[in-house]
Amino acid sequence: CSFPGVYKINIQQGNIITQDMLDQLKPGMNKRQVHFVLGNPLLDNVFDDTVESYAYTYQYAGGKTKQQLITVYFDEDKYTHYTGELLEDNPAY
Amino acid sequence: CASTPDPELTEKEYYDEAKAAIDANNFSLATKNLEALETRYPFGRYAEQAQLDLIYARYNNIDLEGARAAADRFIRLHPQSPHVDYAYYIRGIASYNLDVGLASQYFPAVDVTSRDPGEMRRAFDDFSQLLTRFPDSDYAADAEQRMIEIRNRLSEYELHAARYYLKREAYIAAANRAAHIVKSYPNTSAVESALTIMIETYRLLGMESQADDALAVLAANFPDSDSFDDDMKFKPSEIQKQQRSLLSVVTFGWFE
Amino acid sequence: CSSDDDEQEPMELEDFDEEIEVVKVWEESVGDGNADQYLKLEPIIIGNTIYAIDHFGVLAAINTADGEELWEAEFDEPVSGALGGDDNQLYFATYHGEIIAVDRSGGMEQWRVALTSEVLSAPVSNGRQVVVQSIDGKVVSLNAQSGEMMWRYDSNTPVLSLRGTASPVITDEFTVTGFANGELVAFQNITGSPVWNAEVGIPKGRTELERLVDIDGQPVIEDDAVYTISYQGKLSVIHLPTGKEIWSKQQSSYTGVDLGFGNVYVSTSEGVVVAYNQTTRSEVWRQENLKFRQLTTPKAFGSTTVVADFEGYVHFLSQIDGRLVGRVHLDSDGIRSPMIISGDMLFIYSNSGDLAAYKIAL
Amino acid sequence: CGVVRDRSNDYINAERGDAIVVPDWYRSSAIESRYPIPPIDKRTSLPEQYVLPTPPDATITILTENYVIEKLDSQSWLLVNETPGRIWPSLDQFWEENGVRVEYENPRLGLMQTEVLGSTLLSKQLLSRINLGGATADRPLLIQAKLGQGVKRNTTELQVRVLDVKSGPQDFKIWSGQPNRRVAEEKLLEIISSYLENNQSYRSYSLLANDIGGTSKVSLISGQNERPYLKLDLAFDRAWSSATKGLRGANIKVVDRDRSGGLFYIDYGREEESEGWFSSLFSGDDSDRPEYNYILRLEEVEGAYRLTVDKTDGDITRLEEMEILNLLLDNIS
Amino acid sequence: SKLHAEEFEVKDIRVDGLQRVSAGTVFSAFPVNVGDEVDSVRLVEASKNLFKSGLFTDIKLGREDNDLLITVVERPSISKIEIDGNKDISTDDLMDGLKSAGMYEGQVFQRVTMERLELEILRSYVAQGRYNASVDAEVEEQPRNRVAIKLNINEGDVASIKHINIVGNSAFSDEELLDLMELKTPGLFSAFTSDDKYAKEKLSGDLERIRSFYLDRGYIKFNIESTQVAISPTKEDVFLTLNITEGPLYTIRDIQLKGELIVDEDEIRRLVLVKEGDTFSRRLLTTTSDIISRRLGTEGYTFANVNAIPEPHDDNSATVTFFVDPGRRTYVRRINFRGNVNTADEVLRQEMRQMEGGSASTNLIETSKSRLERLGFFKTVTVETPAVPGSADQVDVNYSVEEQASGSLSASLGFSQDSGFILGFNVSENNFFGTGRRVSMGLNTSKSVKSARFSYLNPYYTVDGVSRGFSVFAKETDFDNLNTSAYILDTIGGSVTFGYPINNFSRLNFGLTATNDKLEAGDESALEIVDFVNENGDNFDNLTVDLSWTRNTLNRGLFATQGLSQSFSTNITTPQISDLQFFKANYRTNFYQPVDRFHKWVFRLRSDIGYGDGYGDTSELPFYENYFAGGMGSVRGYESNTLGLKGTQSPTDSSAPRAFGGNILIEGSAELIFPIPFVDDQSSMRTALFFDAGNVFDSSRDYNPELSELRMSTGISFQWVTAIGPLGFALAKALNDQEGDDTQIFQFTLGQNF
Repeated sequence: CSFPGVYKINIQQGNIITQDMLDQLKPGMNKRQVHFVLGNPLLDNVFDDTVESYAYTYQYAGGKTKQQLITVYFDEDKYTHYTGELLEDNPAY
Repeated sequence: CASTPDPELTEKEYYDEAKAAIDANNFSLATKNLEALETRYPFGRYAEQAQLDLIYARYNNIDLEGARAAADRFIRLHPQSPHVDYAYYIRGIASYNLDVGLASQYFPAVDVTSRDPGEMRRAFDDFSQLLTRFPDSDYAADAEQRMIEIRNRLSEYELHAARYYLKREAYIAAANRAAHIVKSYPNTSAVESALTIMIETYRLLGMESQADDALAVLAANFPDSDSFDDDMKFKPSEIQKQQRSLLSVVTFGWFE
Repeated sequence: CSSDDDEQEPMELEDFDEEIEVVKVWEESVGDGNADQYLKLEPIIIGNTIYAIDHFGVLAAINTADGEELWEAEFDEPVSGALGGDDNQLYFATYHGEIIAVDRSGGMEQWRVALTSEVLSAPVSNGRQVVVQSIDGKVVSLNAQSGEMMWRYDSNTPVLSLRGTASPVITDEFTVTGFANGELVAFQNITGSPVWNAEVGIPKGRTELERLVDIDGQPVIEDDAVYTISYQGKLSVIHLPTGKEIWSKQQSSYTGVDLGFGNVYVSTSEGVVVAYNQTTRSEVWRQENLKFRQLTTPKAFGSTTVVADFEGYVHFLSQIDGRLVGRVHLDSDGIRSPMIISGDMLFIYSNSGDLAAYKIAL
Repeated sequence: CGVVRDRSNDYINAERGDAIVVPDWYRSSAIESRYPIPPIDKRTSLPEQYVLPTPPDATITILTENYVIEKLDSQSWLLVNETPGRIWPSLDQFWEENGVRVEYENPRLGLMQTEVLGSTLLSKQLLSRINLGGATADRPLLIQAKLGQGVKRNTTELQVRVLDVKSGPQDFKIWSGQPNRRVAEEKLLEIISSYLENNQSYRSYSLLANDIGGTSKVSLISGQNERPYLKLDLAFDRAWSSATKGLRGANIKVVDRDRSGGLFYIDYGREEESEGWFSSLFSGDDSDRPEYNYILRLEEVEGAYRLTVDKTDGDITRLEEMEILNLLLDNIS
Repeated sequence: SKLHAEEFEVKDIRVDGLQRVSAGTVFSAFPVNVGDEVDSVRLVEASKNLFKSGLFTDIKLGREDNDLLITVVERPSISKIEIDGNKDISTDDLMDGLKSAGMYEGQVFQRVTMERLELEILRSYVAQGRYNASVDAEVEEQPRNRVAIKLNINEGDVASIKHINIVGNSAFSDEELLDLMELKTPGLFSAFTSDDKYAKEKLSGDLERIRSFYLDRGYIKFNIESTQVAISPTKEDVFLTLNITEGPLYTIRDIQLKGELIVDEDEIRRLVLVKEGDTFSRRLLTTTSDIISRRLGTEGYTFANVNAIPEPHDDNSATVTFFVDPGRRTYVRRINFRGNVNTADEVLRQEMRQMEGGSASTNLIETSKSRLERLGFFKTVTVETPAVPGSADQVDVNYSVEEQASGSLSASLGFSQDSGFILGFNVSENNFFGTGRRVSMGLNTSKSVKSARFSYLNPYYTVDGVSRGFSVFAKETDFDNLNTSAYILDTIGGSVTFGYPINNFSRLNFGLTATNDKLEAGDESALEIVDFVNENGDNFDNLTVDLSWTRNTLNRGLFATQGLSQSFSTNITTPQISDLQFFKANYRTNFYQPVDRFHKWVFRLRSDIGYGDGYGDTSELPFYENYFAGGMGSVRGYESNTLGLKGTQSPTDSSAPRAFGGNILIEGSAELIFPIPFVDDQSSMRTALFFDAGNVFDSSRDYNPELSELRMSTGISFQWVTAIGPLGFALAKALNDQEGDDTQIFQFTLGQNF
């Protein structure tokens, strides 16, 4: 019989970014405007303020963790471009 | 029906009786006399000294809250007194010891840094006021040393949380706690481990440039850290995959 | 150890030498009177019939001369306002906030109208319209025949007021009534528009208690002057056509006033009966032996001034100097409803429903 | 066996980590210790076993009596258990009641010089009371009195000199260290001492005399013809951190600061516009309101630091300056 | 020395009249300095500033040539404050009120503040319906410019409500509406509850209740026209009249959803508690709004805001529109704990279901809170989620806990006739030194029992909550004086246990216990014992497998007031290895249902059913494994372990027959937990009325379970958790005790919480 295994909770971490958020980004925006669109980055960056990382991880029931990293680049507080691509779905819980 | 008040002594008599009680370590009697002196002669010549002694008497009478309140009062009433540094100091000491439980004081096995420091935070502020206003006070050195311990303890508390999240495999939470240590507790004992955690979690999250930054800072500040092997290559040590499968638990780890 | 000052203890009655002989002509029982409620269900005399109603809706018509009951009717209603009436109808109001009109010959219900709140005073009618005042400070005039609404007036009521409201007094042209905010207002009978508004009691003091200025007694009108009194306020005499104050005295009472022998009689909130001369406007006499006995409105009766108290004693005071000249006892449950005088007879309706008629033997 | 040990002294060996060095191409402004420990001047070694220090004994400053004449070889002075600010006006009163006019005064130095004695009946009596009357009445004499801060706090020392002078107008003589007529001077001290003792109810204070000796580290200077400022008798970083602390204590919003320029940009005294996300949504990003409306400047003048306040738009009124500086003074630590 | 109008330069400033206030204070509050050019206008301004300091009753300015003279009269300072005559408002509250207004010993006395305070105290009495209260203050001058203040309060008595009348109600009767109200006309219990005492706040509370009563039953247009409060001239009686208009009864025409739903519409529609045609009910609408916003909360929109707006139409039907505003998706920045001075941070953090740096979810935050409460280490747990300053989409989650003793420590030294000297040391701690691990150990020696045991359990061996523990025990019992049938049993053994969660509420546990039992039947042992020994011998080595399933949804670890906990456990000896083959199975439940909104009155149901039997070549359950019943924790009112059949006496045994237990246990109790009157902090106490029923049966002696055989009792129980452990008392009356039952009216235990 399928003996019930250890119940492990799902661990969700990081900003949930959607494609239409990314489409709203326009070069030249300042940090406040980027934060208004994408939300505040959850990952503090301590040493380098020219880049902000919007990481997202999701571990289902203690299993493998799927990850997504959107890195946003600034030049003198002006948004230039971003790198990284989105997972197909990024559930919140 | 008004109760008969005990006889009103002169200012000096109250003071002398209190002084004798303190010398005889009878602190409750001392407190009673000092409080009577203060209400009857609020502005007499002994008022300032009485309020100073009251702080000491209440503290030894195991009434730390009362000692703190008496110190506050002294600071408010005699800001210019040359002895006001004593009031700041004892106020700090009272807050410092308010929440110290029996266990954490006598059993070293109890890791006190993972418990809520409680009133110690307030002790830090009180000592800080003492040091800012009276850097030359003879209590400054002791206060400073306690502040260092409190600050280290606060940073260790953060480290506990960070390490839990590593075990929980919540790496962003762990990275943030570590970053918080580096940002807010830059000169404490937890910084080295915090940097290591940042390096390992950033690598895991694919944030190579941030990881390198943290590595550079670690190398700059802790060249002989044991995260470096002898040719300065970084060896991860903080993240250990915990064996979470049932089988491993039952078989004490022999089988995965 | 602060001693409680013995405020407001009713004074013991002292004996006195009787000077008049009071004769009870007849006594009938009409239902349970005010029952245990704090009500003032005053009877009404129309022609030579006296009508009385009790709290449970028992209405009786009795011949004033011999106390013979003409007819009796039962209404299953919590009556709270005293009887009002005119030539052909009687009116009374209930705790449910309804005013009910019944015909004067047999007590048949004619109409009933819902008002906005409880009514504790008697509606008054001049045959054409009925004016009734409810405790939320509203005055309503209804057509006497149909009960149809003619006009309505709202007064602002204070947060705290004394229990009880004044009943209006109606003349051909005006209706005048006092309110819980210490104001006396006169209305045009037909349109209901306020003609004037006199401040009898002005609230002063720090707490809601000290600011009570209710006018609870029915105003008395005598040749173009309205006599009224407020609690913790003034005894005021107002010129009816213009609303100007003719004269006033600092006084306090939660009952009404009466006129007689050229005097104005008042029983104050502390149970002192005071007489003021209408022309000289000065105090003529005061009777202080009945303090804190919760006295009713004094009535001028023959050569005496009559007042009743909470233990059911009826005291006859000489109109000349206020000395006690006579006393009878009716009902130990007390007398709170105002007494009525018709001809040489005095009619009293006690708290537990005894209706009695008295005469002074000459 | 170490399982049970009193740990209340372990704090002694907590060591203070040294500040993080960030390679220069990184930004380091994010690093700011939330628990800064102010520097101390007096470093004493700490005992192994901690003992709660007993309160300092301030009673030694309480004199047994309030008026004492002390002598040290030739010198003698009157020690009074009162501040100089109070004795100075009482001394004025004393001269007046003895018919002596004070010709010269220098409150800052605590020095008084009377006119030549003897011109009034009362002053003649005074002369005889210090047994200089009678035979020596003709020779012109005047008195100098010097007030100074006593050794102990809130006490005053008074010295007098009876000087022989030539007749005619007198100048303000320099105070001589040595007594002139010792016996008369000591007698005069006794007279003044008993005068002061039974005039205790006359409690008048002089502002000028109040400053004789001793000032505090942080004070608000508001001279009539110059802008008010907070005088911080401290080194720069102590002054900077006290200013920061003062602003935080007075919870004035610091929008930005420039440590090297010694500048604080503060937003003070304006109704807190609701800064919810609605307003940022509609009013675009740079809302019309400037972020700060006052600037505090910390600059070094003659060895001490001065904190002045200025308005961004329009010139600041004295009331605003006094209000902000007073608020800061109360909260500076 | 009149003040001349024109300007002059100040040479010195003199202050006269000072007694206590220091000259420095005057100089700093008088904004004029030596050397300033001043005129009368500037001086008046300056003296006004000095007056603002509130230290002086009078300030006069004078001038002696260029010296400015300030003559002040100081306000007296307060030497003593006395208050008497107050009963309803405590002296401390009054003192605090005075202190907050700046009136306390040593402070400057201001007459105007005194008058304001008199008024405030009077007003608070009037607000409590004490209409004829009076407050006056005596100020007595004292030497050294001090004043003593005596506050005489005459509270008078509280006006009682004589008459409450509601005018204008037709849909609901007066009684129904009056019943809702907290204010009542004097009733039987009014002396205690003083519900007949008029108070303004109570009235507004009542109005609100009546309003929601109507709005919850479809009367959208309900309105309270006016309320009258009247008092009798004697100021003893209060009369309340409420005038209301009910308006028509409304039903719901249709439901609309507006705004950004985040979740698809029909899932939200399923959450709506009302549908077309239902009578309008505000309560159902507000509850629906809560449910929807909580649903959005789980999606990470913790600042979601949903409200229902009814739109009445004239055909007595209303359209209800739910406006859904999700706000921004919020994240949790940090989770902070306050108050865990003794408990380690990890013990709390491992209960968290909400992660730092993750999307905030209201129900994860709530579940975490109830998991903390279920630990039983904390008296109170509160949580707040303040927004992080400076960021619109991040919150912190702050849990503040109040720790309580979570174990018991008892050392007993005693003497009883039948078991002689008793020496015992037992400690059990569920939160051993704040590490969250359960440790218990015990050493007990007495004539009849010598035992030692140690057990250790780590509930979080892995981060998911896989637990691991072990225990060792050795025990030598001489049963003859433990009011059970006489025999001697020596047991030694040890066990290892594991457990893991299978979902949010249930756990599976399994383990192995190895035991060695040695039996010695004395000549006074019951015949059953002798038979058993003859049949099976007297020395057994057993290896039992223990399996159990537990499910716990209680809302608190200690003194739960809601939820259900059940456990089904079996232990079976392994066939080949063990000498005896028997099994035991137990099913226990514990159900709590609060009666009132504040969980002060709680209904509790407890049941415990056990069955054990031999298998294979052991015919019956070994007698020493029998269940016993009776006493505290079982059927109160009967002496502990005395229920069920007695052992058949051996002919030589003269003493009374003793209980023998049985292999079938049926036991249960129903309790009504009630608040102790007059005690405010009841978080560590519990009183309850109980009804117990139960017995042990023995299939092997065909004493089979029958309802009539269940012994019953009722009574009152009191539990108190102290620092050294839980104390339990019970006063019980046995209802259907039969001949031979040993009943006990008063029973108590120390150190056993159940």
